[in-house]
Amino acid sequence: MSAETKKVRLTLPENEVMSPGHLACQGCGASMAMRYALKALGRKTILSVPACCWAVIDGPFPYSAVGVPLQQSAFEAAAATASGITNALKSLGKDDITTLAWAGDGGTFDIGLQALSGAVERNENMIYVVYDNEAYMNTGIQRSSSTPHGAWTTTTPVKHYRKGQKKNIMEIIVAHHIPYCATANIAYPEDFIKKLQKAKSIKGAKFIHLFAPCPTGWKHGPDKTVKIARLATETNTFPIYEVENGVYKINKKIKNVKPVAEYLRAQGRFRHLPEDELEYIQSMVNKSYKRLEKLEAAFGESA
Amino acid sequence: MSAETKKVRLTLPENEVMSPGHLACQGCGASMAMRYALKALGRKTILSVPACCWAVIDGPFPYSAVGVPLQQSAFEAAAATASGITNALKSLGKDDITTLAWAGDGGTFDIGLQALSGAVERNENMIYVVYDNEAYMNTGIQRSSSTPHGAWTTTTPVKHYRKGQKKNIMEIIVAHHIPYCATANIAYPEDFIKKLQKAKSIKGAKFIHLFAPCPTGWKHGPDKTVKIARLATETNTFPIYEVENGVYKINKKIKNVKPVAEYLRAQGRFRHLPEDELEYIQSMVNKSYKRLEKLEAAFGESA
Amino acid sequence: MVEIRFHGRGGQGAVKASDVLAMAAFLEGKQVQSFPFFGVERRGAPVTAFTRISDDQIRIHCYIYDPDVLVILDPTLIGAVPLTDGLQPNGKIIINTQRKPEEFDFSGTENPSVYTVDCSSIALKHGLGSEAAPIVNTAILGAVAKATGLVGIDSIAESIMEKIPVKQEKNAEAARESFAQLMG
Amino acid sequence: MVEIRFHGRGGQGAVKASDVLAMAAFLEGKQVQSFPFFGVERRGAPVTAFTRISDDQIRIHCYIYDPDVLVILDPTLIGAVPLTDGLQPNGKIIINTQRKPEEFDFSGTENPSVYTVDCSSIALKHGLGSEAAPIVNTAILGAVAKATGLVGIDSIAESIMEKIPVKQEKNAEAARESFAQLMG
Amino acid sequence: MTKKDDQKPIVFEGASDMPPMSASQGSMSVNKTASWRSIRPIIHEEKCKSCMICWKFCPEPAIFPTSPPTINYDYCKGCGICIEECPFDAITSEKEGK
Amino acid sequence: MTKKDDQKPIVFEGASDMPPMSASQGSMSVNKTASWRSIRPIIHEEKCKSCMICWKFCPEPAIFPTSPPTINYDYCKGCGICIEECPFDAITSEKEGK
Amino acid sequence: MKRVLTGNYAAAYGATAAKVNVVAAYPITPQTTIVEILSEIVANGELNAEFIKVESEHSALAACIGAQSAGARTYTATSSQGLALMHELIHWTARARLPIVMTNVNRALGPGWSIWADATDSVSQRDTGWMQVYCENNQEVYDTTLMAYKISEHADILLPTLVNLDAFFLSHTSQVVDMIDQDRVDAFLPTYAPEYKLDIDNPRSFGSLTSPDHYYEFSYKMHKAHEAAKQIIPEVHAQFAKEFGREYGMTESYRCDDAEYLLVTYGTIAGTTMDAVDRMRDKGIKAGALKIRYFRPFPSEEVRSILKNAIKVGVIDRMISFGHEGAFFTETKAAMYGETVPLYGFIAGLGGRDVSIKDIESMVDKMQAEDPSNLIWIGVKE
Amino acid sequence: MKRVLTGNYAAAYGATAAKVNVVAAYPITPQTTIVEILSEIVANGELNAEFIKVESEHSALAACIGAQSAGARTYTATSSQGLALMHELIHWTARARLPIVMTNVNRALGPGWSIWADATDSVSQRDTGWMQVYCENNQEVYDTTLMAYKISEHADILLPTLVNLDAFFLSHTSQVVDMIDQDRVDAFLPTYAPEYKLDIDNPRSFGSLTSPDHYYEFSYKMHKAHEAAKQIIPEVHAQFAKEFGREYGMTESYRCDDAEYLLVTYGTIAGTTMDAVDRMRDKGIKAGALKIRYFRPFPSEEVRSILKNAIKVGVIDRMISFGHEGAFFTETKAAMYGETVPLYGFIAGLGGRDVSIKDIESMVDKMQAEDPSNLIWIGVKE
Ligand SMILES: Cc1ncc(C[n+]2csc(CCOP(=O)(O)OP(=O)(O)O)c2C)c(N)n1
Ligand SMILES: Cc1ncc(C[n+]2csc(CCOP(=O)(O)OP(=O)(O)O)c2C)c(N)n1
Ligand code: SF4
Ligand code: SF4
Ligand code: SF4
Ligand code: SF4
Repeated sequence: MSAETKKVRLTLPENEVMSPGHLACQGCGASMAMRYALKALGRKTILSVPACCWAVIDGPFPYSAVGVPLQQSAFEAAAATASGITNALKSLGKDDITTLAWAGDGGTFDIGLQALSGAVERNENMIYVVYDNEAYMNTGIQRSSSTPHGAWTTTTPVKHYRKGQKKNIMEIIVAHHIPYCATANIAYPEDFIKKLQKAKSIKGAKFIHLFAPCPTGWKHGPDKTVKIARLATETNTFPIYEVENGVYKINKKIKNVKPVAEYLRAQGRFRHLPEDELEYIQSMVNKSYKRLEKLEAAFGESA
Repeated sequence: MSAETKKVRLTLPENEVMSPGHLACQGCGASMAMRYALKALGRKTILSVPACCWAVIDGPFPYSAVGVPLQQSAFEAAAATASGITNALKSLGKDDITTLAWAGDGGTFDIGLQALSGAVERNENMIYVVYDNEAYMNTGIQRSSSTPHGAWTTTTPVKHYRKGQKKNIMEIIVAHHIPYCATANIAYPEDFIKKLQKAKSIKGAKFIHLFAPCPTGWKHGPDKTVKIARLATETNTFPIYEVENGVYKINKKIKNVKPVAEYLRAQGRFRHLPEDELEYIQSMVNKSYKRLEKLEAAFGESA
Repeated sequence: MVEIRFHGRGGQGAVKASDVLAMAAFLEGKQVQSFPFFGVERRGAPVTAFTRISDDQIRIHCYIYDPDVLVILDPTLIGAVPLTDGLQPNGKIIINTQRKPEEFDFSGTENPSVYTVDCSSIALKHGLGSEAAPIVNTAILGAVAKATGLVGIDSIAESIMEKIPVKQEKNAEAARESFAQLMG
Repeated sequence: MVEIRFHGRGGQGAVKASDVLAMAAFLEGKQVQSFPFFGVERRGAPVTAFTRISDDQIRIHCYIYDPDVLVILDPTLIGAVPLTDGLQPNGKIIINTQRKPEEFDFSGTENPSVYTVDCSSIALKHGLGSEAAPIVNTAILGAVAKATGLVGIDSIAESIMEKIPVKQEKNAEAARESFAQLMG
Repeated sequence: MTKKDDQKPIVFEGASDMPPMSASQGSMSVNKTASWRSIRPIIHEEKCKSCMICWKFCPEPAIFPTSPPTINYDYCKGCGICIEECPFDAITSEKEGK
Repeated sequence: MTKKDDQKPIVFEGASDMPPMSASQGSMSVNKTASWRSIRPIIHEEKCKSCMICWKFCPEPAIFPTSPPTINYDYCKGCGICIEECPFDAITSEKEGK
Repeated sequence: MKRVLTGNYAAAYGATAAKVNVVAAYPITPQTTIVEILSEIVANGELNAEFIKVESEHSALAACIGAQSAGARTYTATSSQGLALMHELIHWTARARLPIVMTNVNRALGPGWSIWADATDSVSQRDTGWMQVYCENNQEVYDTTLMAYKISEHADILLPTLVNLDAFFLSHTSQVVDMIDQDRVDAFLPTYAPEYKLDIDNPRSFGSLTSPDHYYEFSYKMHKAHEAAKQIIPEVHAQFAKEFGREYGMTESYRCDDAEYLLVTYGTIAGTTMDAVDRMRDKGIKAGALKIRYFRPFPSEEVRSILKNAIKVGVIDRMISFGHEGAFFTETKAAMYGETVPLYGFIAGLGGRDVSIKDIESMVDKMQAEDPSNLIWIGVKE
Repeated sequence: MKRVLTGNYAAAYGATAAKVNVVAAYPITPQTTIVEILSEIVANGELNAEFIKVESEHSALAACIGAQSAGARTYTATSSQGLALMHELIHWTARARLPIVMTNVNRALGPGWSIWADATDSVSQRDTGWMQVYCENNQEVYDTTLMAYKISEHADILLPTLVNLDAFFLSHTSQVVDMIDQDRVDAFLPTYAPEYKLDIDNPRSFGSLTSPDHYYEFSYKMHKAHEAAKQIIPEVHAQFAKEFGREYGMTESYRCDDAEYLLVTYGTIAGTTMDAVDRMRDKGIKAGALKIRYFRPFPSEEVRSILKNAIKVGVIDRMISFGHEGAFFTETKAAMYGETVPLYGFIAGLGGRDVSIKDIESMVDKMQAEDPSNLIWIGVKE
């Protein structure tokens, strides 16, 4: 860094708690995600991370890429491990530390769902972030229940591509009636950080569903990560909203909604889809966005 | 049975697939439940039953009380075991047999939730019935996440009675967007049976949340089981509704809704509650019923 | 070491009786052990429970096969289950019944002493249980204390105060009454 | 049994090369074994892979410590990693480089035969990979066939047709060209 | 010879005549639950309207759907639901004599 | 001496100087990921408006928030996100010479 | 203070005396009363701990792992299916070197469902790296629970301990238990203050990807910790005996010195065996009993030195490793390799089948009459 | 037809040849390619099966249990953490007497995370009642998978089989595999037609509450089934050899007859050991190798008869039962009880540490120089 360069106004906190040198692939959405999360929450944070890409990204023994304590957990146990951490902190009288469970979609939608459901039902004082890259990436791109309709993965080969909508984890967790649930997208880090900071200020269980593309698994250029992430929201495929004490609020209402095809065609994993499938996916996106609007109408601030 | 007695018109199917001699307590709601279920589904049914009272009610080796094949499963594995059964039937070309997973609230809301979530996400062709007696009864009345606010159990002693609403399993499963979800109540067997028959006619995953009081655990007379069950619905504590392909329908709209206190005061497990708690519970019941009405308004047939 | 076996029916409180007796002996400085026959208890079905009392540490951990004392809470069990199996020669049998000791025939056992007491009536008199289901488990312990001399009636009463959650006084009185009434 | 060790960088396809060579030998009726060094592969990091070829069943299942043949896909590795460790006396070293065999100094190894071939150029010529990252793993196998005589170039070509999913012809041609060009 | 049918108690000699796994084939109807009962429901024909609500709700089931209904006292556990639910007070409770 | 700070590679003699469990204390910044790069992003000062969007989105992070931003080529993996996201086309891509 | 307690209550009071910070447990017969009484104890404020009422045993142990890593002393209890469900995390706990103490009520595994005593559940965890103790009576349950914390937390050990008690035969059996005054417990077992924990001031990542270069040595260190435990356990036993007057060993011999027929066993059967030994001695048979308390680390040297002079030795297992033989028998044979004493393997009491004094006498009968055999099933109906 | 396949593909093609009806599996490194290729095989219609893409390994085995009970032949595959997560159901499968076949890729357990070879995962299942085989090469993986169905489904056995292969050393290593024509497979392995299954025409309840009166005898029957397996396995091996020309045993001896230094081991290390034996023989050392294929049922008699004439025997374990020693070593010692051959226990290759010919030679060096020892860690950095 040359001395003469001058500082500028930034839209994100400047502190970097995550260090470079980590093992994420080029253009990894999940690595951006952790950078933002630690900016938002700072060093008084303890991480609980199950098996997932991040279990590797953090680095091999004896190194780590996050400047905070991190507990690796069994694949299915992120939320339960975090429950233990947060209760220990409570029992030991340490009330200024944030417990952050950080898991992939596989560890959240599938094998870790029960521990998560139990933890939020007990309203454990923690933030749970699922970084959603829509498949098991750490083991080489196998289908998860977050894999969207139409996608190729190694266990849903082109001839048998994934049929059916991805599990709606937000609705599932919202159904637990916890203090705070939100979606976020690495393309909008300011929003993500604001939500984390809000979550930090609330006692009890907080859940954030974060959209984080994976260039390797989605088969797009590593430079396109942010662009594709943004397209997911601009096409209403992944709407940005929050549910605070049961009150719905769509945080980003897209004015000129783009066709889903634009999002799909940018990725190799959807390459094999015929036109009528694209139409079908468009209709499903419309339908579920409508559903969300209805929920906001029924349970929004003005309802 | 004396020869001169004559047959009468019955509101339930006459066939009895469940035999007497089973090991349920006097006045057990869950035993009534199975009787109805097998009336509805008949002998071409295979049961998957995890650890729960029914694992014992069926009887010790070498006896059984149900006239259909039954597979006991590990506590957490009812839905996964049933997935195996239904796929085996498919693979072996047996398409006229119903797979019925039958579990308690503990085995459904808690330890079996993940297997259930996975099975319905895969849209396995089965009916899953949770008979909800709001605690772990088989092991002697410990709290489950279905235990309602205010209730005593052996792990929520009177001094630390259960705080917080019971997990809303219906909303959670509805969030999986499966073909058919419904609530039912042993006090209304005709409705329960109709729903099972409807479920049987639908391909894919079907879920029924059945209210089934437990005199031993709820501390009421065994003769009061049906009465208390009925009160749960008459007070809107346990509304009867269904969600078919996302369309909400409240099947029983109570005209003269009774005060919740009437329901609570009939049971020993709520005896310790002070008046203001009763009021709080009433307000929560009102609130969640209102929520349901809004859902019906937003996602009902006429919406 | 003295070994006592209780026989009753599910719901009569045989297991509690074995516990209260053990506690009473403990209060007198004895080593004790009490435990039920481990089954899935069902109302009405025969139930067995056990108490061991000893001056020394009790190491054994199996069921009692050769008891010194039999306590029968429900006379309808006689004949229905092999109650007296293994009873030691000169063993004691204490029965809740209106009948007299002489009316019982325990041939096949070696020289037993039989004691009877109408605990059902005593229990009802003290408001313990209902006509259909009198609660006799505390009452009979008075008789056991008297017949065996293993523990004093005051210890039984004290143990009842510790172990029985409701109607403690009534239960203790019932025990004292059966202590007084014992026939044998 | 002949043991061959491949050295490359993540992304260059050293593992695939070891597989294709094994397959080629199999097509000639040999027993074979091929496997990577088992790590968390990262782009750009050094990668090792192994092939064993034998007339008899191959039982051994450890890494190759004393190879008969070394195949070096990336000349920048020379000096950076201890490539020649364990190379057998009179072993063969095949290098993808524009340089001549004489230009390399493998003192410390006993009498190696060094062969070089410019696979990067060959690959580019056949449209395999980009300037920055030519795909050289198939091209170099022609050279390996020639230098070692372990397998025929036709078997290499046939194996490429089986194992390489895209641009099969081009890859086969590249192999043939390096077979022709090998210096050493 | 399956659990669909009532049958006699099943007694095994030992391992040799047992199935390989815990596979229950007998009917629980061998288990007469009459002994659980401390009250006995009695249907009074004169009051009974044969509405069959008692039959509908008996958890065992221990009521036959005849007109009027018949109680199978081999199995009735005396829960009292039929008594409670009969809309015509046609069933009364008696203490069991035992 | 914790993972908060850059540090030298950690080398153990053997079991005796290792911690009892896999407890990582060093910083991954020992791991220079420059070698992963096949393209090199170059910031052109004249075009740069110091909007800091490149800094914001760099996943490593390998960009310092100076004005104009500075790229840390020890760590830049060459993903190209900064190039793609710069609204002013102020970053171009160069082939890595290696 | 002496009280008459069931084995389950003795366990719960042991954990209470250890002032655990976090409890996470899930009910299962016959462990249930541990969870219930602990709920009461916490509700009453007698123990100042967080009780996490988890949704499964898997989460129970995961929560303990999280809590212990964060510096809390934790406790959990389970049985049978619950223990089995934890298996992945049982391995995890040990490899994470977390000194968690868990009570396991030995119960048979299904199917068919069985709630009765059987040691298959815990013996199946023998390869996980936990220390394992088998208790004979309720006093031992209480004392062992306390000592387990001290031993597990020792800086040279840092390994979890599984304290086992037989279903019903201890869990639901009342016996006199002498409970230690809290101040004396506190002196014996100081506050938990681990060197390695989740600490924002000294942040570490725990459980990172570990290459073959390090994994092997971590395994070696765990092995060394078990070796160290073999030294430290007797020290803690000695300190406990000095403070509180009750003596324990990794094994306990009963009339072994001159014994000709020596029976090796564990859990409640050990108590019954000692009574049987007395009876046989009365009849002139020189019997003796060796109770194995610590199954991990396995006290091979101790076992060998005690058994080697017997004329015949029988090992009674309340489990069987199917396709082989009883596990304690196997390991006893392994410990005795090179000796020539005939060894007999007895299987008894599986699934709650009662093991009586007569059953034990029948074993010595068989040892007198027959050649050594690996598998003699006591009381089986064939 | 001969093909060059990885061990994982060999396993998947073995299951395909067995025409399984239902597959339920969950991905985990290094098993993943089994799941992937089976997805392809099913998608392509080469195998007419339902593939249940479950949400966890626990549900994978639960689904197999359900499917197998309903009369389907089923298959699953896993590794390490996944196997551990199944533990409760591993017990369950065996006690339910369901002849499920599972492939396990032997991988180390975390923490720290390790994806490399280590047999702790499967050896930890030794008390569950499953049969266990350890494979040395890919042909063996394929053949063993096929034979496992035949053996498991035998009416006198009805026990599940775990087929193990070492992470990467087999799972990701390509070798020549001779695949059998489908019609010949079908003749060897007929359609699955179990007597006990979920059947609406003969309804049974499976897994009912089982009192001590019956549980003990069910356990005994399982034990007897393992005994029967020891007879039937060699028969199936013989039939396989007759049909397809490849010979297998429960153990396999290599140059054991006149061997003075005998090394006992399993998995890929066995192959390397045989090459090391040749090398040592060339140097004039009379070495031999005994490969144990079947760990359950454990072929005690066979092991004993082969080893008893050696001068010294070493057992190489790629796992350690912490607080004790290597499991194969323990069980070998137990099998050898009464013999006097000095026995050495070697630990090697944990967490993927490579085991080379030199490592193996170093063991014989140690055996020549030292007294017997239970635990010699090969190549540990202390
Ligand atoms: C019990 C268990 N099963 C399987 C695995 C293997 N495994 C590790 S990470 C992973 C996939 C993780 O997927 P996801 O949670 O979506 O995170 P991502 O890798 O995509 O970041 C799998 C299957 C494991 N570690 N433990
Ligand atoms: C893994 C496991 N944990 C715990 C148990 C013990 N257990 C058996 S049934 C049961 C409670 C069942 O509760 P629920 O599902 O509500 O059914 P209910 O007994 O109320 O009918 C418990 C805790 C078990 N069998 N397996
Ligand atoms: S409920 Fe009453 S009126 Fe109706 S059939 Fe039964 S006894 Fe008769
Ligand atoms: S009392 Fe209960 S069990 Fe008896 S007939 Fe009536 S409803 Fe049935
Ligand atoms: S994004 Fe472009 S304009 Fe903005 S700071 Fe970076 S280089 Fe400059
Ligand atoms: S290319 Fe990628 S890694 Fe390099 S500076 Fe740009 S954003 Fe960062």
